[in-house]
Amino acid sequence: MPVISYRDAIRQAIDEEMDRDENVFLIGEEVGEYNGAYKVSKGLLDKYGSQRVIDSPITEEGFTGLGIGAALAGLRPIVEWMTFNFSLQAYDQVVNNAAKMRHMSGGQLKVPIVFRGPNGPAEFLSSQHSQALQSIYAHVPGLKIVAPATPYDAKGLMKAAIRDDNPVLVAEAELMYAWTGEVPEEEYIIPIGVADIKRQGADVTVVVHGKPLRMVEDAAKQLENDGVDVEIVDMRSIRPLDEQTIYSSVNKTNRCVVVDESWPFASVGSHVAWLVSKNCFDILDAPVELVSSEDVPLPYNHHLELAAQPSVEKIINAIKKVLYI
Amino acid sequence: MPVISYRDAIRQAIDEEMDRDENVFLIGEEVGEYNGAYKVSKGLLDKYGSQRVIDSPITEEGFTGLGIGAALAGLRPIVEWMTFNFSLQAYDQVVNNAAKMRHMSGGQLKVPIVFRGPNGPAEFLSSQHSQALQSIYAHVPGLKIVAPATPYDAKGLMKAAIRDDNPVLVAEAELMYAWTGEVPEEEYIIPIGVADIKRQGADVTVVVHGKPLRMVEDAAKQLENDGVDVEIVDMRSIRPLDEQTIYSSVNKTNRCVVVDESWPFASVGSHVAWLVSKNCFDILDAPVELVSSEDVPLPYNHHLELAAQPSVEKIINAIKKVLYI
Amino acid sequence: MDIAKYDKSLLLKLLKDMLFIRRFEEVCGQMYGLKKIGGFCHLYIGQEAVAVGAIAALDLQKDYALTAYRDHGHALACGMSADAVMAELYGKVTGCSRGKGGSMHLFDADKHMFGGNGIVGAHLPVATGVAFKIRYRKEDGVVLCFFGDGAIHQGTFHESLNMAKIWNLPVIYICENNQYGMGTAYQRVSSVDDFSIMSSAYDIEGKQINGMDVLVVYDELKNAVDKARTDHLPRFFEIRTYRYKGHSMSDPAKYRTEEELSEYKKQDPILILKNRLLDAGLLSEDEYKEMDNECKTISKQSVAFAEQSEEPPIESLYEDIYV
Amino acid sequence: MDIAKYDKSLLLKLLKDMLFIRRFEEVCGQMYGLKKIGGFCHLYIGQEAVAVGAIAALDLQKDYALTAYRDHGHALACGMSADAVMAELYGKVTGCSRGKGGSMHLFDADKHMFGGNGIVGAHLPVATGVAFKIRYRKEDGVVLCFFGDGAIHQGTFHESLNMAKIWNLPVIYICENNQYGMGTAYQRVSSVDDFSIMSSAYDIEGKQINGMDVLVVYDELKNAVDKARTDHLPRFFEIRTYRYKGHSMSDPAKYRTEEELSEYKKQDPILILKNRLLDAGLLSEDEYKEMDNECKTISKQSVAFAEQSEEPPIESLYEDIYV
Ligand SMILES: Cc1ncc(C[n+]2csc(CCOP(=O)(O)OP(=O)(O)O)c2C)c(N)n1
Ligand SMILES: Cc1ncc(C[n+]2csc(CCOP(=O)(O)OP(=O)(O)O)c2C)c(N)n1
Ligand SMILES: [Mg+2]
Ligand SMILES: [Mg+2]
Repeated sequence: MPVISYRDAIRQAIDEEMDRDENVFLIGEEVGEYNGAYKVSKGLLDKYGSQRVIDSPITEEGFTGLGIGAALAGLRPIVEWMTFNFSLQAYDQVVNNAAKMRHMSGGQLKVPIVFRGPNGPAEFLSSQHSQALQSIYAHVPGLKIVAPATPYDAKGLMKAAIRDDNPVLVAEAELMYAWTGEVPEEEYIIPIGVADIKRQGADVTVVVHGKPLRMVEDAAKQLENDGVDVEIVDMRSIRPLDEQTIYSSVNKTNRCVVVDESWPFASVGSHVAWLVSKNCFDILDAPVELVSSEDVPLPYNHHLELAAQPSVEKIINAIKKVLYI
Repeated sequence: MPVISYRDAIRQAIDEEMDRDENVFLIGEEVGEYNGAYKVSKGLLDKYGSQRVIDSPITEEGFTGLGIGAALAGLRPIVEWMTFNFSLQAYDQVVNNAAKMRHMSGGQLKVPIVFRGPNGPAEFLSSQHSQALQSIYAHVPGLKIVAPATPYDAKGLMKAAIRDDNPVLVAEAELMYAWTGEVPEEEYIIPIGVADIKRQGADVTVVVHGKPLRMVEDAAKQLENDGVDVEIVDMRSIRPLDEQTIYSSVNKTNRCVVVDESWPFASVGSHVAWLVSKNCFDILDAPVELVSSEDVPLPYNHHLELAAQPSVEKIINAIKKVLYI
Repeated sequence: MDIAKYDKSLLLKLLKDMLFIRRFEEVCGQMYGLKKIGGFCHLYIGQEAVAVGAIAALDLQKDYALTAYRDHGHALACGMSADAVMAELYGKVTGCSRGKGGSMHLFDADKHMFGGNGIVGAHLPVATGVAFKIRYRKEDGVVLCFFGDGAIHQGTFHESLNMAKIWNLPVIYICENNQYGMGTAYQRVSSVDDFSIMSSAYDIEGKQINGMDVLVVYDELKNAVDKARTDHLPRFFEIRTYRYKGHSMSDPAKYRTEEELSEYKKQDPILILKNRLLDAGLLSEDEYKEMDNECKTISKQSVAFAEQSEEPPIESLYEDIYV
Repeated sequence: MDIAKYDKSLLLKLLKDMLFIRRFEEVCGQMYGLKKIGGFCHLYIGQEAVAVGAIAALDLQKDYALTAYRDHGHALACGMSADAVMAELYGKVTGCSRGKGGSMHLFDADKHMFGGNGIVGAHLPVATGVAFKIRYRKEDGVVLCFFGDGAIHQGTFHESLNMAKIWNLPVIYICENNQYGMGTAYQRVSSVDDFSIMSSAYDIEGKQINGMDVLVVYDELKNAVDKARTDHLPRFFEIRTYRYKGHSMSDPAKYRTEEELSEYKKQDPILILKNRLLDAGLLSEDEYKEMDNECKTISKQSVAFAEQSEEPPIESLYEDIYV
């Protein structure tokens, strides 16, 4: 199977869907002539022209809302946010329009739109540019949100997102774009709402989504030496959430650690930790632990920013804690 | 002690603080000549003049940001959002500026500002106008957020919020404005971050904040007949959260129900439910239950909107569930 | 105003549409008073000429209309039925939005009425996006985007007009200046008195017109819509109008004088057109009465329809969210 | 340009401030290349006349400056030390923002430099609020709010100018049109070529000026600031300028031609002023060399300072968040 980057996997998905359906178009800052701030859309302007790959002014609220209108009217926009940080300016459009138009119209309208871009911290960017914002979107019914962590998942979920008739957010990450992995040449779609066991294990379940997956995999490898057999559940989709796969795993391992790079309070991570606490109450051998970012704005200084985020060490410690070792 | 409305309690707090400190001013839509969309600011324009009670154009992002700038420069703005629903247009200003200015400046600046207004559903307003949005603000370090549920708490916390040197959100509610309660004539301040036991009880702890407190009180009263003795912990402050008071109560009762009128996913409610699950793991006799709104946009139809929200019945059922009765 | 150039049928339609909105909303107000309807209910009475005149210029097979929460008039002018609208105000399952949306969220996808939006200014980019679809598909439709004098200060106005201009989108932005945003006289919150100059910042044609005269509105919009069909360019109108009632049902409207209100009532859009038709012999008092009775009857019938309709079933709580 | 009317000391200060920014940023670029500095680093090289000329018109005891993420020039022009800025770029605890903010977030509360903001357009309302405080306290200060050609399409521009006008706030909005927002030539995303007309929508004076000539910038801003001190009114400038480097360190700037770049380099703001001073006999080549060496030395010393400074302690993670 070809090994490609996460960046290329996303581009392939967009490319194939634009090829398949001429209602699909891409809009955002620098997506066209500049080939994308992170080069995700490289070559798409050349291939599809400026009618379908549209460089936008810096007006997040405006072009996000424009995408919603185009979707209501029958197109299938892919809106690129240069990063999720900037989407806060468009938050009203996403929450009050994209998530609610179908509802408020009694099911007459639908909003087939994808909002995508890098989410979460990169490096040396300080607090305005380093936010993992999935929780504020996952909170809102009417939206779907996925956070693929491998090229394979990225391509399959991106295609599913584009074909979905609902607003779907795809949370990527700057630091993941260069990650590589196997991606088949044949077409495939990963259904939204299905978790994936990234590693089978017997002793403890780690539930994770997005970028921290690699850290969890590293932690699992290191713990092999201690004879600890970690099962990794990659949520992949945050909303809808595949609760069953998580519970099945915890029913097997009786222990659970949730890893989420966002802030802890009212987060996806603490929500999943509560779901497991409640629904596996009788079989849990230890409290569910959460490894999140520290509850602070992310500083610029590199040591501090690393210290603030989940790490292999923190994950190992949490796993050991639930194993009482 | 005088019995006054929640609305009047808030107005008194603002009035007294404006009187005490001329740096305090009020800005928002209709706060002046109209005396407030919900009449919270009634009479303040007459008393303090249009320099300090300022009617704003409908530009939430703009006047919220203006407040932040004024706070950085030394004033103490009170920004009224006509409702929290409209604050989504200002979300970037709150998250990227108010919550981060102190941090990004290495502690040089401070942002003594209050954002306040009604939060959560009222009646017959459909989904854009009926959102309980505390979770998306509570998620963000750098902010504080309180949700007083009685006139006494409203006044004491509002005064604390105005005197606080950090950005503080005060989540009120349309339907609470007419609620009445005792408020002393002497000045008092309620420190932010201190929960309050609204009812002592031995059998089960119900943790709540804001408007659903009344339902919880009703539920507790009804359950007296069943011989169930409910302890009610009113969080009052969401961030910072008085975890200790919650844990002490649960350590006594061994059972916990959390009530939160926001959507369940990644919410204040599910966060608190996880905290209790984890930190009271050894002594919990039942899984922590969460009574939230249903995971849907709130419909206009009154039966549906009531069915979607927490109710006395749902709270009673959850309490019975954790008591296995 | 020479009305000879208009088809009689058009003139009668404009009159009837306005009258119908007026009568329908009077009934809305009554039912609100009887607590049959709750929540926010923003009446359009006084402003009828704007929606009616502008939407009459559309071909709703290919054109679209979007507006804010004061949307009863636009919904009816788009041809939505009194029954569907009244049932929606009642929150019944037979309402246009199945009782999910209410007064502020009237929709009819087939009639290209895309709402009804409760967030001031939030539908401007959305309307711009609908126009984007028209250009993308190389159609010749046009979008009308109505909003208030209060909404014009929102950043979305600025962002939308710029996008519409740089991408040549056939959207006509219509600021219905009814003089007040809730209790705020527009002059108190605006840098300029004449909004029509605001579009020059985007090199978009702007024009101020009298919204109490339905024929002025119709002529101007017809002309603009026809042009936009072929040149695909955005346009901007400030239409001066006035609302007779409070901002919503709970507003006693103390911020304005009785004189101001009665001044405007003298130039009532229905009265003006009616008198013109009477003068021109195109209408008799009896015919008007009949028309009026018909409007009243349909409005009343819509109440009966709404009252007899079912509440949406509780299960529907989980419907209409995802496809 | 007759330079006789200026104080020699002012002319030399303007020259030195520009030269200093240039040399300092050249060192920033080198250190970035050596991976001593990471993340986004947006150099101001080419645009020095704007910050230097405008900020020279201020009295930073009572006036304020706010800008976006391309803020090294403004920070230095406000009198912040090279050490504090370089240490911040290094993320050291001795940096102006204690290593928390980095390149995009330079602050000096005492010098009234209120950032440094990474979100395009987000500081416009904030700057407007600082001006609000000035009016509230009846002071005679003025706020300069710098932003890019890319930022002008943000709704915050529209909302801010309207508020500044209706409340008479002494804030001068300065659009530094360096022709590109990242890789986007401003004409591609703007309805108008001449931004200065955009303020007319708010009845605010607008003017386009040449930002490659520091004396033009100084004269215009001095005049505007002086007027704003007494009339307390907002103003708007589009200042035409050019950045020589890429948008950030990772941008090869392929979207423009070598010719365009070298055309601008011919009107280099430092060169222009230097030659004027040489011509007028106010400066000798030797004196210039000396000035240049001093700028280089201080810049280099700032590197040493930054390198020798401590990393912030891990505990400081929890500091500087709440008071
Ligand atoms: C973003 C936002 N802010 C505030 C409100 C509350 N609100 C509803 S209507 C209104 C006044 C709008 O006035 P205008 O645009 O002139 O429309 P009109 O009511 O006159 O039709 C306000 C402030 C809202 N719905 N949305
Ligand atoms: C709201 C927002 N959107 C996007 C970005 C990413 N971004 C950073 S700089 C920039 C270009 C800004 O151009 P301009 O305003 O002309 O300033 P210049 O870089 O030329 O100084 C963009 C799109 C951002 N920081 N904030
Ligand atoms: Mg109005
Ligand atoms: Mg630029």
